[in-house]
Amino acid sequence: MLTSQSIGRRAALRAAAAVSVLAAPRTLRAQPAAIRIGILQPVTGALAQDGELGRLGATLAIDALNAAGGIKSLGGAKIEMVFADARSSPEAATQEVERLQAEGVSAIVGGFASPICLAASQAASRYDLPYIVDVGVADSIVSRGLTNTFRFAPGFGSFTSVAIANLAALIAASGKPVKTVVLVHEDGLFGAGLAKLMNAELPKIGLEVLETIPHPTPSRDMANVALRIRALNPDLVIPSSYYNEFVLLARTMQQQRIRPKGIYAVLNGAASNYRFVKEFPEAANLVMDCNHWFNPNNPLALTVKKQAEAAGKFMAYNVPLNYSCVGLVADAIERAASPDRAKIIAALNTSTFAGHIMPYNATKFVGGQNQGAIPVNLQVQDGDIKVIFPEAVASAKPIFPVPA
Amino acid sequence: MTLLHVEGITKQFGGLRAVDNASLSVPPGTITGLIGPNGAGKTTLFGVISGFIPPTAGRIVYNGADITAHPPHRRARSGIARTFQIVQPFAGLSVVENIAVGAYLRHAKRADATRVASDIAHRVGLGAMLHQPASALTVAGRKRLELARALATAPRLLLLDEVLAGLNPSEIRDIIPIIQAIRAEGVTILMIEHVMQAVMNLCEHVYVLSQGRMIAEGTPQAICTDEQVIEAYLGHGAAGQMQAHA
Amino acid sequence: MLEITGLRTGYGQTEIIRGLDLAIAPGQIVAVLGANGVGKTTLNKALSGLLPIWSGTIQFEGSSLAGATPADIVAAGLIHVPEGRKIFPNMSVLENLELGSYRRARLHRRTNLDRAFTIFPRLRDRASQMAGTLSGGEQQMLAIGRGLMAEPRLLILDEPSLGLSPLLVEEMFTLIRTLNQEGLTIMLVEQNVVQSLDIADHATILENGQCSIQGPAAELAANPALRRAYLGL
Amino acid sequence: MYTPAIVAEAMVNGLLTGAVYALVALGLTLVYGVLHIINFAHGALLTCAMFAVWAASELLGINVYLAIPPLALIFLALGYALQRFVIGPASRGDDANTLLVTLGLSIAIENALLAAFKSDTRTLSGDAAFDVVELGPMLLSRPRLIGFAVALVVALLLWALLRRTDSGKAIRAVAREKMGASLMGIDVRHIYALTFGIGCACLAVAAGLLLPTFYVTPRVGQAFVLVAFTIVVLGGMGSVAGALLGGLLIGVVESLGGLLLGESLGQAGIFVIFILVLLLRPTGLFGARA
Amino acid sequence: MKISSVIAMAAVLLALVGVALFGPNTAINFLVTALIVALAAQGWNLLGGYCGQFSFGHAAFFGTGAYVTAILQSRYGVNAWIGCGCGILAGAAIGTLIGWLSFRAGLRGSYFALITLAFAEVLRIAANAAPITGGGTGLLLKLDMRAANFQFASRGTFCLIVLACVLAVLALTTWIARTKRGAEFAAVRENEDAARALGIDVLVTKLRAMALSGAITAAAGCLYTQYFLYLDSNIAYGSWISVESLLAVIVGGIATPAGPIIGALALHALGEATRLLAGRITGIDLVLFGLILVAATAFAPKGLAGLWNAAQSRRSPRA
Repeated sequence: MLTSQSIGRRAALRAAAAVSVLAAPRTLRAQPAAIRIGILQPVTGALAQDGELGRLGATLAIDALNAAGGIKSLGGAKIEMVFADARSSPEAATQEVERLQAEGVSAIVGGFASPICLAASQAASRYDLPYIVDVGVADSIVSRGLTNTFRFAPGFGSFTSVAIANLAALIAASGKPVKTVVLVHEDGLFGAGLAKLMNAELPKIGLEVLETIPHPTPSRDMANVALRIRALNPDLVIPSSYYNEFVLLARTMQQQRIRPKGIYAVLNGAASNYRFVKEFPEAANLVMDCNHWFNPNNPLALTVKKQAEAAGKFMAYNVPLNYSCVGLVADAIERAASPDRAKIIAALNTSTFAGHIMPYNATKFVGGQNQGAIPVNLQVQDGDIKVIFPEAVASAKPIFPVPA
Repeated sequence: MTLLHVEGITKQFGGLRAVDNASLSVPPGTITGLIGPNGAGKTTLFGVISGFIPPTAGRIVYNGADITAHPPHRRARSGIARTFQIVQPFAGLSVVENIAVGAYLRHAKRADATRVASDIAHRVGLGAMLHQPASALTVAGRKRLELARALATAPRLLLLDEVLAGLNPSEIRDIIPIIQAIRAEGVTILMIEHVMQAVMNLCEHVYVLSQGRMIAEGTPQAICTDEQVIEAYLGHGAAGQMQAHA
Repeated sequence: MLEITGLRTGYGQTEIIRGLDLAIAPGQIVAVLGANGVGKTTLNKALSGLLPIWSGTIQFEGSSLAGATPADIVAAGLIHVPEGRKIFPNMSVLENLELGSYRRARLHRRTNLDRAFTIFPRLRDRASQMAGTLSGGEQQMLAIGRGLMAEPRLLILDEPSLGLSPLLVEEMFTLIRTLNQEGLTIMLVEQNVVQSLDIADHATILENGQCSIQGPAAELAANPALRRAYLGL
Repeated sequence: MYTPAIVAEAMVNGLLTGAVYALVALGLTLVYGVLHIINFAHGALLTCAMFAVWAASELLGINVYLAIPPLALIFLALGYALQRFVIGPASRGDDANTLLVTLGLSIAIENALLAAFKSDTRTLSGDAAFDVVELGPMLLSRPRLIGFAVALVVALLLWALLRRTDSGKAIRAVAREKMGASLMGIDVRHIYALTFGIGCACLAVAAGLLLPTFYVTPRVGQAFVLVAFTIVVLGGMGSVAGALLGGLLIGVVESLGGLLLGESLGQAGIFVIFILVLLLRPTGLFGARA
Repeated sequence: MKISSVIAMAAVLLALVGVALFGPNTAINFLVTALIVALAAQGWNLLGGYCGQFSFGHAAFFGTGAYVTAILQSRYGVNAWIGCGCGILAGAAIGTLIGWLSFRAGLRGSYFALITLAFAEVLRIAANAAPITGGGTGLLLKLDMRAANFQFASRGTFCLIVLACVLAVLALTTWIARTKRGAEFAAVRENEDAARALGIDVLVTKLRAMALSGAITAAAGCLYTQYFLYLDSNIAYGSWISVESLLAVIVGGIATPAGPIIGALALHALGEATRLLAGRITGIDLVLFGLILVAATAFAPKGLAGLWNAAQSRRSPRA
């Protein structure tokens, strides 16, 4: 009898489930219209790796927001992602912005590369469509006076000043004389711009730039760059390149036994990348980077990290940045209590969002730039990426100079 | 008085002396022939006269002026037109368009050039094929086209490189009066020809080139009985045998 | 050995050979004569498979050559020494000769090389010289020697005397006669009428893509039509 | 500012790289010399070969250098089939058509690789690739030394093939005298396809030599093919020896240019050389004047 | 021209204007991009199709037009319309210069194609390094939507302007093909020696074609700049535009006035279609693209225009 009873209970459960399934459409119908948010990422072409990570961050954020009940001020409206592939080119991005506009999104998040962000935010501004830049660091993105464009993360200017300040602190703390620097940068948008700023700023903290070495992307060979570094024998090497080239450079330096007192990267594509750390632990060890990074002390950030790893990806900065940017938009819509673009823009302008997973203060936008954004310094230690600055969120002490 | 004077032209290709100190004169209003066995250097000499091949030595005087350094298109503008032994039609163009390219040299307007082109096409017997693509023409048709295109530039001196080769006797019979008519209009002609029958009929004066050298000149009749010429054509010992048979 | 009936062929749309008949018996030298542009070279190209046959038949030793590739024809033993020699200027004399036996008689390469060098001692002296640097006469020897390397059953010689000095022409014709006396069948395509008729058994005059006069060489030499065909007299 | 030792090391590095460049150029020049076509799919085929090497090494676990001989054979067959059944028939001997067909193939191959492998960068795992050999004050990369040696050996083998075998002689014969070759019973289409195949086999070898110190992405071939064009033009189009010398020269120029002028301008230097050679001496530095 | 062709062209034109006036922005955006490529391709067609000189480096002209326009505006405050005019002139100038250097050196066929490729690459590397082009940072034009500024609030207006440019070049090409200059182009394309013998200065003729081709393709670059308001060295001098302008012509029909337009529209439509069909697997669309190019060369050497003509003449065999 026990068996039949349990069967009976199971059947009852099944019936109940059926009822709830039948009832579901009614609940759905009662729900308010979903809010559509455009996620623009380059998932094909040269930047596909980064674009996929950005998409992952946005997806995780939207899932979390919807699971938490959607936009409450709009009666629990769900957030719907409209994905657009920027195909690694500004032109394609512009085209996709048009499509997102046609699909009636309330805001766009993403872009990743500065050229894409520049072109896409400009295209969106024709429609006063709020555009949240996830990564693009070029300062011109927010200095053009576009009222629709907001950048959550820090820009070039902020990165260089923080990177230099932290470097000065690092050198002071080490107590060792560090005088000479070689800059190695990719000759595209971000590397060249950064090198220019560094060249102006580094002498102010008493560092002599021995040489600025640009290289194209892709580069076939880093042997010459390494040779020049060897010839110059600087105390410090500051590289800013994309992933492939920095990996080539780091490995070539390792091979050529070039051991400066430190490799202090700024916004480098590889220096704070788990893949590099995992695949070439020796070359990566003790490399420092000033970059975007999540707050290692934020439990939500650690959850997101686990989720990303469960999805088979590394937790690069794209994930938490997009996660946070989507949260920022959702918060603005929540406060605007409307899918209306002008109201969302107004809400963003007065935003004091603190529910992100970056080591930032609450947001405060001035001219579209988040004043609360802070670059962090990282160092590869023991096969992991540790935050070494600012001290408030640091997870490890810097090791500098590199022990011989 | 000569229209064209070729003075001591030599052309060396690597180790090969294709033309060796050759000279000739073409008086205005005449048809002059240039004959010689295969590989004698006739076409090379033509190339030098029309400016396509720079000579190693010697000079070309046309209408009293030294034109040795002039590029081909400049010679064409000053009235020297040539045909090619290996016909060079503009294969992608129609017959009338081909000829019009020549006519544009003297007529800037499309309507004029086309009218001239179509007139000339009729004169050389291509009237029925005006709008056919040049690539669809037979060998005879292409030879006529070569001739028509050169004529369309309104030349004073016409250089004909074997316009009869590859034609059958009736085709040759058709074309000879056309050439005579061209001369009658005052165009001076220098022609390379293999078909001796035509040379005999057309030319007042003939030059014979063999192995790059001028070996004889004179009236066609005189040339035909010249021992050196017969040997050059029929081979060593031919003259003697011919004499024996005759 | 070779029998051509009603052959028509040409380039693109243009017919050059317009119904040609020709037969060659084993052991003969047959001279094919004619002025420039009558279709001699076109005929040779059709015979060696470089041009498709439009209509008519070519039988070589009893089998048809319709649709045969140049390689097939070489393999069958019909070797064509082309006008203008077409030797490989970037290769040594020895390599040129070796390639003569690329398709046929490869196993006899060594013996045939010796034979070629015996026939043309001058080639032996220049075995390692680049063929492009040879004189015209030497190049012609090389072309024939290369043809002989394939142990031809029938050898087509296209204008072998072209561009040679009179002395060399003499030498060339003597050589052709010698080769024939050693048993080689030869089709000799020439402009040099008198000397060709001197050594040929049989001759044919090509005019306008057809054979206008055919017959034993000695008869043709006396035929006034010959002189007319050439000089238009 | 640079010690002689460093300049010397840059030169040696250039020579080592140049030998592999030469191998890439060898295939291109051979195809040009014989078929008189410019193969715009050369870069894509190189990428293809590099992925093949990567797959053999990372997926099948075969040692890179052991993978080279079988891959060379596979690419020989692939190239043969490509010329015989695709490029030859589709272009019908017309220059412009060849250009379009090879361009189309290059687009198709590159993007098929993109679809199959995504745009991720792939490198060979393991640090063996970064072994060095100490030579006096110089630290030379072991894989590059191997690459240099193998490239020279392959060039030598190719030279022997062209000089010593009937097929090789037939290739040289077809290059200069197509009709004469036909009349010797050489099947020109076969020789064309064989030449193309050999060109592809060279690429497979080059891929195996490049990969240990480099990475592969679906567009990586482009980075090499322009250099290869420069080498081919420099050495004289169609000249095997020219390609070898040109490769070594370009390797050194690039390396010294990179050292003294910076990487970006060093690359521009290659194109400037390319343009100057085309304008001033289109037959190449080592070719005979036309 | 046959009636059916005229009707077909009028219908296409009407459809294009309809899209520009009433279509959704996505469609207009598609059309603008396709038409800019069509314009660049029209430039290629004049040189490659009509004059027979295959270039692999039309990016050199496109980029020069684009950069001159952008630099004059962003650095020197020159009016956008004037900037575009200068861009077009600069395209003609660079075309003449490259042509003068290469043709005087006697480069033809593959050699010419290679040297144009090299010139475009040198320009790309130089633009990436020079400060005036903004180096790798690129140039951004200020969004300022006024007609006086060659920027329009409505994408449709811009679309109509591009369409007008394309039609103007179509008319120009058709006209040139019927003049002495056109005959000279054709003669040089078909046979340089014969052209010379007929009194044509081949070098001058080729330079004319280069200048005109350069100007037209540069105009495409100017329009691109005005539309996207952003430029970097890879957009301006990247090989994509060299390849696309060549492909559009080949696919559409070489040396036909409408070929580049048909080709560019067809290629972009094909691109969109394959992207839809192939879903999000990157590259599959371009694989198809490449294979279609091979097939087109093998089976339709005269392009879509050739197919259309063949179909027309099949229908009316006596024409």
